[in-house]
Amino acid sequence: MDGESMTHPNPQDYRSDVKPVWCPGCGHFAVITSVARALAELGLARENVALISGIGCSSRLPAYSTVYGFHGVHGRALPVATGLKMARQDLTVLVAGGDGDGFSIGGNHFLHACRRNVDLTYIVMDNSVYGMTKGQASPTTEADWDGSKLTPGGPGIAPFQPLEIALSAGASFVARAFSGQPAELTRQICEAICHKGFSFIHVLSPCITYRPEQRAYKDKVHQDWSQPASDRTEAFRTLLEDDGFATGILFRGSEPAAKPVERPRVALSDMETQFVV
Amino acid sequence: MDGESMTHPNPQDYRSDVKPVWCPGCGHFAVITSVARALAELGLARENVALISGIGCSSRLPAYSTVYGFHGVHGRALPVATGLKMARQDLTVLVAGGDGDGFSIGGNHFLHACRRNVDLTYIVMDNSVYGMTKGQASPTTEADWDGSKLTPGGPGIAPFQPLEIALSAGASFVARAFSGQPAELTRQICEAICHKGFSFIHVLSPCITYRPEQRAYKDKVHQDWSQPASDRTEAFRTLLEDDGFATGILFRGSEPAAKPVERPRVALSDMETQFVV
Amino acid sequence: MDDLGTFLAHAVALEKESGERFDALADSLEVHHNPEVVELFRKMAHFSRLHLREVQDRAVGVVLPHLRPWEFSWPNAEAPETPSVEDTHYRMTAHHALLQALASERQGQAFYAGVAARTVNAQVKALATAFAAEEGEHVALLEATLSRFPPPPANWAEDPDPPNAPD
Amino acid sequence: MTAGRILMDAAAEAGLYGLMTRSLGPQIRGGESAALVRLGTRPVDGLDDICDLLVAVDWGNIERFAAEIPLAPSSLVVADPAQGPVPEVIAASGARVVMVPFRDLAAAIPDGRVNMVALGLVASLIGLPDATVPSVLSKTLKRKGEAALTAGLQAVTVGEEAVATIDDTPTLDLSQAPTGREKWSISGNDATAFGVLRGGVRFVAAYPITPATEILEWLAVALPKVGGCLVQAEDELASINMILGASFGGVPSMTATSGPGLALMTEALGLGVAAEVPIVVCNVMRGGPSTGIPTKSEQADLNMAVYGLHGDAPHIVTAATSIADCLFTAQWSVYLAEAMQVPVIMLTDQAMGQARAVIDRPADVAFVGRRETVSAQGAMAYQRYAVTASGVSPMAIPGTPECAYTADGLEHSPRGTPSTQAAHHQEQLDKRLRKITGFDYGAHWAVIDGAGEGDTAIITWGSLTGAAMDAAHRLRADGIAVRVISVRLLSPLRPEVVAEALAGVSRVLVVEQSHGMQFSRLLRAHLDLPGSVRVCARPGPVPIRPHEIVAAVTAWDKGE
Amino acid sequence: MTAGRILMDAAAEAGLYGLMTRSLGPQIRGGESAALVRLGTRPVDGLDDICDLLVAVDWGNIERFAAEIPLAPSSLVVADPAQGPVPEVIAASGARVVMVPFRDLAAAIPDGRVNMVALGLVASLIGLPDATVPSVLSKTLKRKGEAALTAGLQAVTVGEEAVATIDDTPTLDLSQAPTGREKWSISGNDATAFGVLRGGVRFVAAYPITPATEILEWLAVALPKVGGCLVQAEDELASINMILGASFGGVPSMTATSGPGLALMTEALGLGVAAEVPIVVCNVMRGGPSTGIPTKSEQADLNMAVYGLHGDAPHIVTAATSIADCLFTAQWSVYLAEAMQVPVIMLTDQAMGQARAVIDRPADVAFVGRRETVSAQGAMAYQRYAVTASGVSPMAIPGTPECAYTADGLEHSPRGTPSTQAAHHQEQLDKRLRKITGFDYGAHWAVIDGAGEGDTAIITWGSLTGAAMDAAHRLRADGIAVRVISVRLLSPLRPEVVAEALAGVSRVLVVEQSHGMQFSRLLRAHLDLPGSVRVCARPGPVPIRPHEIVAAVTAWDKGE
Ligand SMILES: Cc1ncc(C[n+]2csc(CCOP(=O)(O)OP(=O)(O)O)c2C)c(N)n1
Ligand SMILES: Cc1ncc(C[n+]2csc(CCOP(=O)(O)OP(=O)(O)O)c2C)c(N)n1
Ligand code: SF4
Ligand code: SF4
Ligand SMILES: [Mg+2]
Ligand SMILES: [Mg+2]
Repeated sequence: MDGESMTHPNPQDYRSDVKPVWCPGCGHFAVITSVARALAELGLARENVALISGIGCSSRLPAYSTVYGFHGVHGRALPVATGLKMARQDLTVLVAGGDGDGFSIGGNHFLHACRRNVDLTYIVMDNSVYGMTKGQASPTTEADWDGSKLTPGGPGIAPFQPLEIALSAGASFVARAFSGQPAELTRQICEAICHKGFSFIHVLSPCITYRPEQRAYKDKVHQDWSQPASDRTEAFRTLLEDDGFATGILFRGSEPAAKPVERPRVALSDMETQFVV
Repeated sequence: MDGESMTHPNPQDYRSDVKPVWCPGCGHFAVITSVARALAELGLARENVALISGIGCSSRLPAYSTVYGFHGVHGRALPVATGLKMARQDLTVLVAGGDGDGFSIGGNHFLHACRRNVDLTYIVMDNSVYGMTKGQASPTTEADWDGSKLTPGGPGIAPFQPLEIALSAGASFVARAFSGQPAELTRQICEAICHKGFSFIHVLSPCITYRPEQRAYKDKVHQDWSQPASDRTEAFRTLLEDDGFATGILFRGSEPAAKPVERPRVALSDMETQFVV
Repeated sequence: MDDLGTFLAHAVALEKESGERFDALADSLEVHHNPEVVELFRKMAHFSRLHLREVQDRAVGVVLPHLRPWEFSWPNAEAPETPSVEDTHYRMTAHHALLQALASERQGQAFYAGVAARTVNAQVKALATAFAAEEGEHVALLEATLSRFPPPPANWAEDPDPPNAPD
Repeated sequence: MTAGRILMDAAAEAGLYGLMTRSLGPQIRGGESAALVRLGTRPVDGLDDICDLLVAVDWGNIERFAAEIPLAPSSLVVADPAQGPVPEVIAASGARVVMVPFRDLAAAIPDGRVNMVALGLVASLIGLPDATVPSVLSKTLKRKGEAALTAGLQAVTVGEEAVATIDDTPTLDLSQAPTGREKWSISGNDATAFGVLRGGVRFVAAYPITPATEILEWLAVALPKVGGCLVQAEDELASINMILGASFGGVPSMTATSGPGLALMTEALGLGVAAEVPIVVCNVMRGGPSTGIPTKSEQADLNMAVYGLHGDAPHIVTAATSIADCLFTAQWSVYLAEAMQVPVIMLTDQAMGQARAVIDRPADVAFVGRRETVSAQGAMAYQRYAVTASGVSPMAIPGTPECAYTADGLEHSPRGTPSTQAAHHQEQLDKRLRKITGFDYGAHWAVIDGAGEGDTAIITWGSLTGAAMDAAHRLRADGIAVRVISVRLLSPLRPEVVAEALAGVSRVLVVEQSHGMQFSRLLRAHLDLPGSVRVCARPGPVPIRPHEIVAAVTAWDKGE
Repeated sequence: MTAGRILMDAAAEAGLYGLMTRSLGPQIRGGESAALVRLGTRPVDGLDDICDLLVAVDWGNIERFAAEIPLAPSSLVVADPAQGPVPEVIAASGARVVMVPFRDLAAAIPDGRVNMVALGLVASLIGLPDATVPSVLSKTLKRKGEAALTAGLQAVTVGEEAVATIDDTPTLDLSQAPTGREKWSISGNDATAFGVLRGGVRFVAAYPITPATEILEWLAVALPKVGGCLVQAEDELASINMILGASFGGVPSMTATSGPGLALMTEALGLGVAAEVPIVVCNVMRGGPSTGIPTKSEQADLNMAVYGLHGDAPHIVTAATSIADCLFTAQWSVYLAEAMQVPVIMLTDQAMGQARAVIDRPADVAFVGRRETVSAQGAMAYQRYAVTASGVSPMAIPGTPECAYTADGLEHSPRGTPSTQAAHHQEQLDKRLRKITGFDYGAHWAVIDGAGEGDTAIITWGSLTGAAMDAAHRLRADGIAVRVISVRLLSPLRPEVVAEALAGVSRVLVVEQSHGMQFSRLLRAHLDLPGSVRVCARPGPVPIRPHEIVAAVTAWDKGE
C-alpha cells in the first residue's frame, strides 16, 4: 500500500522476444505467463534465475523467457537442474516440462529428485499426451483413449498418478494447478519458489490439438485444497479421495533441503601428503 | 496327503551346478532356495520358466538355476522380462534383482512395469546397499548410514519406499518377505506366480559383508499382513503405519493383466493393397 | 471494492493484462500465418493500452496498493477483459476473433457495472460507472463490426494437412 | 502437403513415377510448409538440381527453406499478388515470375481452398490428363462428403483455367510413361515397416521420435493382424531391452528410433552382441548432433551406428538406398539378424523415411528371418555359446526341454557360465567376429550401377543414391564412363568384395551428407581405396544434387 | 593384496620404484587373488615379460589367472607343500619350485598370518633392507593395536628366516636406486582424481561402477574440503546431466565411469557438444563388450569414446599414458574442456586405474581450467554462440546481468534461438569443429621417446606405453633404433603433427589391447601412416609384454 508496486518488476521483463511455436490455444501459454508473473512478484533478478527443461512442446519454455535457460535432452531436465543447484546454491532454479518428458522417459529422475529434496521448483505441464511428436499416449493418458495410431484402441494401462508418486517418493511440496487459472498457478509458483526443498506443481495444461476434449477441464477443476497438509499421511488421505481435478497446494513438508556439505578448507598442496611415502 | 508329493519335482532340479559367488551368509542364498521350492511346488517345467535379471550380487540368480535365464545389463531386467512375456504368453516369467538395480538405475522401469501390469513376478532382494560394487548407499539406505566413502556422513536422503511406490504406481500384487523366513518367502513366490498380473515381492535380504548390522533384521521383522487387501486404498492405509519390517502379502488386486490384442489374421499379401495406386 | 486505490489497481491490471494477452495472441497467430486475425488482435491490444493510459491518468496522485496476482477480486479465473487463450485456433477467422474480443469487453463491462452496483465509495462508484459505460461503447462498436463478419462455414477448422512433429 | 500427395497420385494414374518430400516449419499445425514433388517417366529416387516450377500460395518464412528449393532463370514461379512482392531470396534466382490470384480465385468458390486451386493449376500446367486429378480427389475427399468434393473439384477447375494466362509452361512428355505396371505409392517409413513384417518380425517395442514414428504407427496397426504386438515403452532403454527379451523368447523383434534414441540404446545393443540375441534397430537419421534438427535429414549417425558400442562389439549396419529399397533392406536386415544372431542397425533418413514415392511394385524376395535352433538334447550337454566354425551357435528357445541356459552379457565359457579367462574371452571374441565376417552376403552388400565401367567410381550410400545415379546417367551421356556403388552393408565392410567392385578404378569420389566425412573415414579405416580419392560431403539439411556430383567429376576430369 | 602393498611401500623406502596390479576372482570377499608386483631402480610403468618370483600361499582357481602370470624356467616359484602338488599350468613353465610351509609357519605364531610370512620371505629374498618392512608394517597396522603389530612383525621375521632354505634368489641391485627424491605411492584412479581437482573441478556427479569407483570415492572426500561437492546419482543418465547443469552454472565438473556407464552417457555428451558445455568424463576401461569382464583391463572403448555420439559431434578424447600420467592427463583434460567449452572423454583403464605405483612426485603443471566468459553487455546484444575466428564463443555464467541466454541442444542461430536453416547449421558445425582442430595443444598430444630416432616407430597408447618403452629400450640396446609415440590426444588426431613425429619413419608398429584393432583403424581413418604398417593387437585381459613388441620389431627387421 505504500508504493511497494514500484519495486516490482514488470512480468513482461521476463518474457523474451522469441515467439512461441505453440498452437494458438495451447495451455502452455498460461504457464509461461504465470512463471513470468511469479518471478516479477518475487522481484527476482533475471540473471539469478535459471529455467531448465527437456524436450517437448512444454519444454520450449526457457527460450520464451529472459532468465538463464537450458533446453536439454528429453527427460533429463531434473538432473541438469540438480547439478546446477548443487553447484550454485545462490541461483533460483526452476524446471519445466511435460508429462512425457517428466513421467515417461524422465520417470526415474522424478522419483529421485523427490527423494533428494534439492531446492528446485518443478512444473509439469500435463496434457496426457505427447504433443510434440504428434499425439501419442503418455503415462497420464486414460487407458481407453484411442487417439493414437501407436496404441490402437487405447494404451490399456492405468494412468500414472503424479501426485501420489511424488508423495510416495518424498517430495516436500506437492501442488496441482490448472493453466486456465493462472492466478492460482502464479500463487503456487511463488509458494514453491519460496519453499526450501523440492517443489512439484502438477499443471493440467490442455493440448488443444491432440486432446481438444481437454477444453472441458475448465468445468472439471475445483479448487479444493485450500490449506496444505504438513503431514504426509494426511496428504495421502486427501489424495485417496482425489478425482484428479482438485487444485491447490496439497502438501508442504519441512525436511531440510539438500545442500553441499561445508567443510573446513584445505589447500590442494596439503592434500598431497597422503601420497608421499 | 494323497501321494500328491509324487508329482512334485524336487526343488534341487531347479538348481544348477554353478556355485554362487556370494559371500557365505548372504541373504540371497535363501532367495534362490525359495525360488526353487516355489517352482517345484507349482510343478512348473523348467523349460517353461524364465528368470530375468540385471546386474548385482542378487542379479546373479539366473545362473544358479536350471530354468531359462537372461542376465542382462544393470537396471533393465524388467523391460527384458516385459518383452519376453508379451511375445511369449506361454512362459512363466520371473524377474530378480537388487535394490540398486531395481530402484536406482532401474527405477523408471519399476514404475512403468507396475502400471503396465504384465504378468510377471518381480523379486527384489533389498539389502540397502550396492553389494557388488563394494558397498555404496542404495535408494533404500538410511540417510545417516556412513559406511561408504562415496557418501561420507551418509547419503542424507530419505530412503525410497518400495511398497508405497509400487502401490502408487499401480502394482497389482505387493508383498514383503525376509530371506530369513524362506517358507513364507516361498509361499509368496507361489502366490505371486499364480497371480495374473504384475507381482512385486520386496525381500529383505541382508548383505553381511557391507551391512553386517542387517543380521539384526531377524529380530525386527514381524509377520503382520496375514490377509492381503483387495482394495488399494486400504492397502495404502496399512502402509501408512508400516515400520518397514512387516511381512506378508499386502495387496492383491484384480485388474486384468496386459496381453497382446488378438485380431483376425490377415495375410501379408493382403496388406499390400493399401499401397497400390 | 470500496477503496479507490484498490479499484484503480484493478482497473490498471485489467487493461494491462488485456493488452498483453491480445499481443500474445497476435504473436501466436502471426507464427501461424493468420494475418487477418493478427491485425485484429493487434488493434485490440492497442486499444487496451490506450485505455490503460487513461486509467493511469485518472490514478495520478492515488497510491495504488500492490496486489499480488492472486489477490485481485476478479469474478473469474483471470482479469475480466483478458481474452482466453483456449478460445484461439490457428485457423480462426475474424469472426471468431471478434467474438472473443466481444466476450472480453462484455466481461469488462459487467465487472465495472458490478463494482458500481456494490461499492459504498462514491468516488469508486462514479469511476466504475464511467468505465462500464466506456466498455459498453466498445461492446457496441464490436457488435457492429461483427455484423460485417458473418460466421465461416462449419468446417472452418478443418485442415487437410496433418500436424507436424518438430520434436 | 495434401495437394502434393494428390498431385503425385494423379501423376501415378497417368503412369508416371514420383517423389514427394516435405519441408516444414517448427509449428505443430498451420506452419509454413513446402511440398517438393518430382515426377518422371523413369523411377525417381532423389530430387533434381533445379525446381522447374514453384507455386507459392504465400511467402511466410520462405527464408527458412529457400536453400532447399533451388531455382534458376529457367524456373517458373507462380505467386499470388495478394501476398506481396516476390521475396529477395527468390527473385535473386532470376526465375520467371507469373502472378495468379489464388486467394481471390478460391474465395469466389463456396468453401474453395487455395491449395486446390494451386493443384488444378499445376496439374494442368504440366499436362496431366484431365481425368486424373478429379479421380484421385474423389477418392481422397470421399469421406468428407459431397459438398467438400464439389468445392474441391470446382477449385481444381478454376486452377486449371488459370493456366491459360501463362505461356511457355514446363510440360512432361507422358508418352514415355510406362503403362500396365502395378505401382505403389509408399513412404520410406511404411516400406521399412512392411519390410520387417515380411522379414518375420512379430514383436516391436518403441518410444516415439521424429522422424521414425510412422514406422511404429504402421506396425502397431499391422502386427495384431499377423499375431504379433507392439508395446509403447517408457523410453528407449526400455524398448531396446524389451525387444531383446522377446527375441530371447524366439520371436523376431525390432524397434525404430532416431539419433537421440539410438544413443540411449547402445548399452543394450552391446548386450545383444555379447549374449547373441538377434534384433533389428531401424534408425531414421535426422540432423544432429544432440536434438539437432529433428525434421531434417542428414547422414551423420553412421559413426555411432558402426562404432558406438563399448568394447569390441561386432554387429551389422545396413542402409536402405531408396524409398523402395527400404522394403528390401528392412526384410534383409531381419534375415541377417536372425541368421547370425546379432543386432542389426538399419539406417535410413528423414529424406527417405518421410518422403513418399510412386514406385513399381517391389519384387518379392525370399529373405525370412530363420534362426538356427536346437531341440531337446542330453541333459547338461547343451552349450549355448559353442565355438563353431561359422561362429553361429544353435540357440535354444525357451520351451525347449533340457537346453535351458542363461544368456549373459558377462564374458562366458561356451556353456554360458561367466568367465574372466583370457582364453574364453579370445575364443568368444573370435567367434562373434567370425560369424559376421564369414557370412555370405551375396551381391546385396551394394547396389551397383555401371559395374566395371570406366575408371571413375562414385561411392555413396543412403538417400544420396538417387542423386549419384542421376549424375552417372548424365556423365555417361556426356561420354564419361562412371560406376556408382551405393553401399547397403556398411558394417562389416569386406575389403575383397569392395576391391573387386572397384577393379580398374583410378579415381574414387565419395559422396555423403555429413560434416565430419564419416562415410569416407569409415571406408579409409577398413579399405585401401584405389587411386586418388576425393570427398564430396556436406551436412544436412540441403541434399547434394546430381549436378554437384557431375561438377565434381567433370572438374576432376579436367584436372582441377 | 595388503602384503603386496606393504612390500611396495617398503621398497619405496629403500628408494625403489614399483608397480602393483591385482588379479581377482569373481567372489566378493575371500576369493582367489594375485598381487603382481614389479620393482625397479627406474620408474616402472608396466609389467615385465616374466615373473621372476611367484609366491603361492595356495593354488585356488589358479587356472583363472595363470595366463596373467607368465613364468619361465628362470622363474622361482615358492609354494606351500600343504597346498598339494604344483598345478600343471604352473609346472609346465619349467620354473624352479621351492617349498616353504607358510601355513605351518604362520600357525606357530599367535595370530600369525600366512601373507605376513610370505611378505617377510619376499622382502628378504629380493634383498630389501631389514628395517623397511617393519617400518611400513608399523604404520599400516598402527590402528589395529599392539598385538596385531607384534604378530605381524613376528610373522615377517619367520618369513625372512625361511629364505635361508632357498638358494640362488632373484635380488635387486639397490645401489642403483635414486635417493633423496620425494616419492609418491599412488593408484591411477587416485591420480586421476587429484588431477581433476588440480584442474579446477569442483563438482562431480556419479554412479558407482568397477573399475572407476575409487576416483569418485577419493573425490567425495576431497571435494568438500575445497568447497565443492559430489552427488551420487541414480544412474549415469543423471550423473552426466548433473555435471552439464553444474558446468552451465560455471563450475568445472566431471564424472567417472566405465564402458556400460559411458554408453548411457553418449546422448548427453552430444548435448554438451551442441550446447557447448565443458565437462570431463573419465572412462576407466574394462573388458567388453557389454558387462564383459568388469575386473580386467582392455582398450576397447576407444571407438565409442571417439565415435559414439550421434550426429557430427566433435569433442576431445585424451588418454593417460601411465599411472603417474593420470594426474597430468586429468588436469590437462579439465583445462582443455574449459578452454574449448567442449566435453572431454579421458580414457584410462583398469590396469592403470586400480594399479598402484611408486613414482617420483609429479611436476607441478600450470593447467587450470579457465573459461572465456562475458560480463554484462548491452541488453539483447549478447550472442552465446557467436561465430568467432577461434570457434570459441565467450560464455555467460548465470548471475551475469544482461546476458541471459538459453543453452540448447537444438541447432541454433548465434543468439541461441532454435533454427533449421542450412546456413546456421553449417556455421555452427564449422565453429564447433574449428575450435578443437585449431587449438594449440603444444607437445602434449603425445609422449614421445626417441624422437627422430631410427626408421621404425612404435605407436601405442594408454597402459601399454610402459611395455612399449621397455621394448624400445631393449631394442636400442640391441642396436635397433626405434621411437615410441604414445598418443595422449586421441581425438582430434592432427595429421600434420603426427606426420612430423613420424618424419623419416618407414615402418610403423601399432600396439594396442583390443580385438577389433580399434586404435589402428582410428589412425588409418585420419592419417596416412608412412611406409609399411603392422599391428600388434590383442584383447584383454593379458597385457602385451615388452618381449612381444621386441619380437614383432625384430621379426620385421629380419624380413619376416
Ligand atoms: C531420446 C528421445 N526420445 C524421443 C524423443 C522424441 N520426443 C520429443 S518430445 C516427446 C514427447 C513430449 O511429450 P511431453 O513431454 O508430454 O510434452 P508436450 O509436447 O506434450 O508438451 C518425444 C517422445 C526425443 N526427443 N528424444
Ligand atoms: C550401467 C552400469 N552402471 C553401473 C554398474 C555397476 N554396478 C554393478 S552392480 C551395481 C549395484 C548392485 O546393487 P544391487 O542391485 O543392490 O545388488 P546387490 O549387489 O546389493 O545384490 C552397480 C552399481 C553397471 N554394471 N552398469
Ligand atoms: S501440440 Fe498440443 S501441447 Fe503442443 S503446442 Fe499444440 S496444443 Fe500445445
Ligand atoms: S557383498 Fe553382500 S550382497 Fe554381495 S554376496 Fe556378499 S553379502 Fe551378498
Ligand atoms: Mg504432454
Ligand atoms: Mg543391494
